[in-house]
Amino acid sequence: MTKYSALSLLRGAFNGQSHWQPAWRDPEPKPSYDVVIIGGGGHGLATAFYLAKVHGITNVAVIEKGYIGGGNVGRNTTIVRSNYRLEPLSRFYEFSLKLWEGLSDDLNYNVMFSPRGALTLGHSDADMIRLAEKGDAMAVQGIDAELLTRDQVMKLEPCLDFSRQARFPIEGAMIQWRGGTARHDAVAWGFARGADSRGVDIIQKCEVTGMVMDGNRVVGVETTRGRINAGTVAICAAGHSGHVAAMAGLKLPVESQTLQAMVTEGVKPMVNTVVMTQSLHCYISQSDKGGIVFGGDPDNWPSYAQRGQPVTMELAVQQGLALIPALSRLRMLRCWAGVTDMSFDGSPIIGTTPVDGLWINGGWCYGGFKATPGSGYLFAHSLAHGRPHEIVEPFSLDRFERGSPVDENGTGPFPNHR
Amino acid sequence: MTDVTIEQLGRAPLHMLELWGDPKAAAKRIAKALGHDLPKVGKAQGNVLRLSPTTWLVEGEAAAIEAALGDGGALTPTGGGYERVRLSGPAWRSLLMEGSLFDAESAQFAIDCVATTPIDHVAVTLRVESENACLAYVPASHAADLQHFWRLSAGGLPQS
Amino acid sequence: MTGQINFTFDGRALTAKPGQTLAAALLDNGIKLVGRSFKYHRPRGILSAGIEEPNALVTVGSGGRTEPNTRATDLFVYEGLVATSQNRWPSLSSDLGSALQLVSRALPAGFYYKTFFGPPKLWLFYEKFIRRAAGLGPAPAEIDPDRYAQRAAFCDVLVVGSGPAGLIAARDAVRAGKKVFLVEQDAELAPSLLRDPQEIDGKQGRAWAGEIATEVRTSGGRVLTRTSASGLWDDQFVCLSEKLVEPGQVPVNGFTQRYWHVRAGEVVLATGAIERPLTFANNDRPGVMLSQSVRTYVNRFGVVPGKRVVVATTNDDGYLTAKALRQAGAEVIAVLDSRPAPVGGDSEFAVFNAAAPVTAKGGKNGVTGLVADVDGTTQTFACDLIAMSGGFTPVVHLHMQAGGKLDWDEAAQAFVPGASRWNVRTVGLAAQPAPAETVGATGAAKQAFVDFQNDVTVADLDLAWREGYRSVEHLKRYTTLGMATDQGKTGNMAALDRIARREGMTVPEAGLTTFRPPYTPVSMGALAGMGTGEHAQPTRRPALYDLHAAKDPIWLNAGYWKRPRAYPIGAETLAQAGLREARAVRSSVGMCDVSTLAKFEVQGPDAVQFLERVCQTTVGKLAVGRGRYTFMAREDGLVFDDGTVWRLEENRYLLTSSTGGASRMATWLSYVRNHLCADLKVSVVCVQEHYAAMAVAGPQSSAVMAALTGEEAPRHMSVVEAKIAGAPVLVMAASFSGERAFEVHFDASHAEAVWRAIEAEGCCPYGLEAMELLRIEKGHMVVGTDIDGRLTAGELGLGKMVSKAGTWIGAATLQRPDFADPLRKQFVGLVALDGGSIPEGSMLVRFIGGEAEGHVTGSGLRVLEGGSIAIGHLKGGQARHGEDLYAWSPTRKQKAKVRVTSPHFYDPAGERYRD
Amino acid sequence: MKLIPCPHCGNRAQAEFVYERTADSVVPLDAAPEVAVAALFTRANLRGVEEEIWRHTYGCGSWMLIRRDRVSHAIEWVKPIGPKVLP
Repeated sequence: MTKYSALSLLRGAFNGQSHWQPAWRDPEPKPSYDVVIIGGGGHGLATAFYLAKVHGITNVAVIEKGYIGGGNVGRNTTIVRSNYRLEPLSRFYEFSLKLWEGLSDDLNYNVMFSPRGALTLGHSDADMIRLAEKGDAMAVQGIDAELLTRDQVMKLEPCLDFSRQARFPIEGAMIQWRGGTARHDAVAWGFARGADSRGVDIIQKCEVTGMVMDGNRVVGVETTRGRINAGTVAICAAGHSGHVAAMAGLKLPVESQTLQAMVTEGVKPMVNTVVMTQSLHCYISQSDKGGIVFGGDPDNWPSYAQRGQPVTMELAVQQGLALIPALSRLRMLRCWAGVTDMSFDGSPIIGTTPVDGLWINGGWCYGGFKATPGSGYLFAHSLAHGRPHEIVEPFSLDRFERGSPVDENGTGPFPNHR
Repeated sequence: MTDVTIEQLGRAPLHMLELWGDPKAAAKRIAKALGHDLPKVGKAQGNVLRLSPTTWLVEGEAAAIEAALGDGGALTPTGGGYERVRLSGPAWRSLLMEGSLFDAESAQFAIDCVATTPIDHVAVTLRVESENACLAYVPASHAADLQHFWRLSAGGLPQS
Repeated sequence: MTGQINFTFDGRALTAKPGQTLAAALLDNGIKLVGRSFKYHRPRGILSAGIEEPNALVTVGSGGRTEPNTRATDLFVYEGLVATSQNRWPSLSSDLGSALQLVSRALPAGFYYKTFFGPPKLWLFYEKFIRRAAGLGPAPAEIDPDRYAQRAAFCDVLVVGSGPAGLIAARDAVRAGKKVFLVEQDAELAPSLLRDPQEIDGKQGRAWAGEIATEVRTSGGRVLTRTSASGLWDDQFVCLSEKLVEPGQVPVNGFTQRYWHVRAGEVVLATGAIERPLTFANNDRPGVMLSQSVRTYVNRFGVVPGKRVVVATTNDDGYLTAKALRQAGAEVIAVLDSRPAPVGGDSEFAVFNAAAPVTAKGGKNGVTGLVADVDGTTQTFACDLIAMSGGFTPVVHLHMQAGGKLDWDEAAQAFVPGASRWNVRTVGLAAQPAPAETVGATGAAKQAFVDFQNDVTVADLDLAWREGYRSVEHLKRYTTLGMATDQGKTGNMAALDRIARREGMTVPEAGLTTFRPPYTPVSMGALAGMGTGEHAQPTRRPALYDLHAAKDPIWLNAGYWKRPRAYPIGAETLAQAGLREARAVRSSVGMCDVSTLAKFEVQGPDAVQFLERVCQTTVGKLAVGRGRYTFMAREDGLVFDDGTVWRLEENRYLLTSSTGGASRMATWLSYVRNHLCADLKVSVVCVQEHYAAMAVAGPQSSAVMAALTGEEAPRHMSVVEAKIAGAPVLVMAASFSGERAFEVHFDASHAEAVWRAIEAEGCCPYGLEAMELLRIEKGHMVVGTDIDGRLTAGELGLGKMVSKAGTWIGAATLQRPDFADPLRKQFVGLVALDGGSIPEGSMLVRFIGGEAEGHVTGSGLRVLEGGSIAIGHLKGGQARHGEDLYAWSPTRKQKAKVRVTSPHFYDPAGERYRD
Repeated sequence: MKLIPCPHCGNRAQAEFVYERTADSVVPLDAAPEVAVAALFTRANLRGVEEEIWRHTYGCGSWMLIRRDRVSHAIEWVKPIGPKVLP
């Protein structure tokens, strides 16, 4: 693996950048692995990386039906934060956020984690109390959260509409300064390069078509490139978790829905932080290339189409313009959609399944991207030790039948009632 | 130039008629009292508008229906909840295309047709009164906003 | 067309001829340098004459009409147009950013992934500079003064593109009796006939086009110019963005654009094909242009962009351009044709076969020459314009958005539409592009551009491939190919061609990226439509809105509703007014608008059966004229709403629930009625807006009600019919404040009369602020904070009221084992021990620094005697009364020592409810 | 955005409708706990055809069963749900 550095780039200036090697190999699948990870997205690659790096488990294959990073890790709004109200969630996402802070160095791949602040606007006194509640819940655990007055928000983010006639007047905000954005593709590529260099086989264009069972134990997978035996099979296919789990006869508390995002043409710096709000369903940030990145609600109907509905997008733009009226004359350059696992309490599912040897990591709803390193680390830890890491215990698959949902919004089992 | 007039008529006595169980017998009695059948889905007749498979909106006097209803269903007063807004003039259909996804310009949306559809985020029930006018039943709380929207939009309709 | 149009570019006053685009006018004025590229700040001119333009981006307009990144080729000059070049400092001609070209060798594709390591703060520091250098136009800062209409339309056939193929499709459809929409992104119909005039059906082409347009219009269809079909979704749902005026121009009637939502029976795509550049060194220099575009400037806009021209082509189109240039008086130095043998007899030009451009010479003010490879030998031509044609890429974006497939057309070296989904078909050049060869990249790879706007070179593609980014999506994302504002319209095919040649693959094997909407960028304002500013979302006004407004209250946005929060007198603050109003309720009588409550009339012989499914309490035991508090569980057994239920008649009930949960409750009741109780004889009607409602509360409320109605006030939890000011009302004796109180419900048509009558009895109007104080002191819960969708009835302290029959929905799932855990959160009261106030939303901890065991859901004070109290959720709280904790808010740096108590602080025995 | 054929109103834009849940996740009244929990918390979530409950919420308000492909969005059929109705 050629080490990435400024010096090496400079060297390239004199050799036509000819010294760079492939970031990952393109191996043929071996007949058997200790761990087979289904899904070459952020979570699958991160799991493989940490299995190899932390636990020395390198006889691992990541099986990807298309190309790595082609799913939700490359289709999100790149927001990273740990500002959750419920303790199991903030604890988990904070663990992840800490990994983000050292990730570029860990991977020797600049994932451009940019902690420019995750700003949640409050539009009423009631909003401000809910934000304080969330902030207090975080701060009690030692997670950074700060309440901002209207004037402070005005200084920080002057592009917002501070007029009193605004439909969503700004009363203040809660900010998590350590939150921000990262370069989504780089996350997948960085983990892939890191895992590959430690011996993990990343097998692209290889679709899992079935599980090989021995009684109630999974012992391998059938793929479009033949059978691959496995000591442990780990599903990291959020968006398609249900589809993959069904191969082992499982039904999950998950529905796949389309979540859209969009980006405008690039302009010079305008939005400084990641802007979210307590009352609206839209989140806005500006990419390094200058595009204003927008996200909104999911389409609220099950779909595997990776194609969002125009009206959903228009609603998100309406809300965005209500917050930043000057966006009106910018143009939407591109919109895209991902298929998300909407779980039945809004929280992820990580842990064992009723099938021996089969583990699951899914149900990420909106929260998959920021979870990537934490999810990979803790899932790898769980796989390596044969039992769920304490931080992910609350996210076990059986919590629904036990009656212990982790319901951040208190909206109950139906994702589309959220 | 504006080819459509937006006129708030105010509230009127309205009742929601809902039939339950097997609705045929009650419908027959009501038809006798009204002098016509209860309108089919998507239609209005006289002062009765069909809103949904099981419900009708009765504008004005509902005593005759109440008397005929028996235990076949219920009448519930709802008139306090709606503003009635009349859109009239040659461009009323064109105006209804603004902020909407419903084909008000269709020839099939003819006199005495009824449809409920969202306009500028508000579900509005429309009844075609004539080729020159349409009556909108607007949830009262949204009425001011929606009329503001209609007035602005009326100034920017495309040439036909 | 006569007269001149005045405009400015970078402050320079210039004139244009009517009908000219900004690009045409700039060329006409001899201006070649128009912009700077994104990454290396290379000087750029005008490549094309259409929406595919990657280089000539300008900012137009001023103030709130400032529009950055506007393509000069897609902007028709209007009087007073102000255009400014972008991404340069201090000026277009001497741009300091162009120094980046010197170090470009150290900045290959994806260089940023390989450097800038260190802590995130450090990256944040680098990023500041990267961001300033990146971005294109300036960030707009002002509010857009103009409006954007959004409009639905329905048609039988939507034809996208008004070239000959589109016009023929439109004509045929009209003649078959169809309603047709014909849309054209240009300002003129059939713009290709302006470039290449021809006769069709024995008529002059333009006249022929005009006749068809008239036919479409007179048959009930529409013809829209300056309209781009940006996206195509399920069942032929097409979004069109129509420019009513040009970008930055002041509109006539306030509307600048119209965004159409069109539902078409069939979509005909006559979208044509976009000419491809050739890939050679310095192919991005000002003065290197697409061949067809050159012809457009010459024939349509009357502008000859060069005097000495080299035409480089892989197909027949270059010859048409050469002819047009010669006719316009330019000198055609050479025609370089990639094909080995002459095509069709003697040419009138100096044609070089098996020839391809290698390196353009010249700088920011235009090319001065071209080094070419002519059948293996190098030749140099002096010229000031290079017109190139690398073949044609059909515009298949909408076809692909519609889930279509692509086929490979070997003769045209292009993807053409294959099978399509829904009712979509493609006609004309988009389906059958002209034949062309491809020649691959020539010249220095580092200077041969495939994506002009994002500065992606052949060397970048090669590097990405070498590093393993081989899926075309990886290649795209790693190099940023095709991700600029032109969305790769000109460059993507050249990139695929490069990969295919390098690896000995076919282009289809190299792959294809996804086509995402929109086809051309769409104004955010158009997407938002009329929903901007204070109308960004609907505002719901309660029936009594005007009466409140007359008192100039402090308003509260509660969801869509506008509700009075307090009615301050003089200089009172919100808190002062709220406390005064609350004290009026405790000591005499107050009145409050509670019209927004959700209300449902439930009628029929099976009404009780229905209600006992929805409500967790019993309902059947209520006598006529009586009511009770009730609450509802979701299917997962957790409480999600509460309210009251009243038996008005034998088979007629009124159910109330929370304002915020109104639409959720309406849906839920309808669900239960239609899916679970379809056989019941029951009618459930939402009467939320029909009934306006006033709460009249306080020790004197009975007297007030008696005076108003002329009858004795009903006893607590009874309901009577009465009249106030002549209007029929329901008087329900119910209390949310802890005082003897009534809710008066009445037809909202009578809102004003009833309000005035009640007010005339001396009631003090109170708002939501006072209501909060009163209900917290009484320990009444509200939906959203206390009833937060996470607790069971038992945990909320309602266990005793739950119907033992267990017919209510949610009973079964509540038997899940973890709900038996005594350490789940429970509803409690909290009393401050140290005199301070209890911060709302704060965490309940045993010691400062300890872990949160609960939180404060609502905080207030004893209305009459003072002293802070609060309510909250606490782990195992019902067994912890008497325990001392801290309510700790680290974000507000506040804390209060509190004792856990019952939440019923005020009149726990309920004696004040009785007269 | 799809056209959905409401059994009562005919073709209307999808934006007028709200998806509720899959047909197999209706929890019958008085269901045993395991039945209720299974209905509420497990889904086939097929990458293919499923039967779903929708409501014409912003139109006539009626409920319907829609058999639909979740990849192509193609609707196979729509059936009304609820009490008996008059034509």
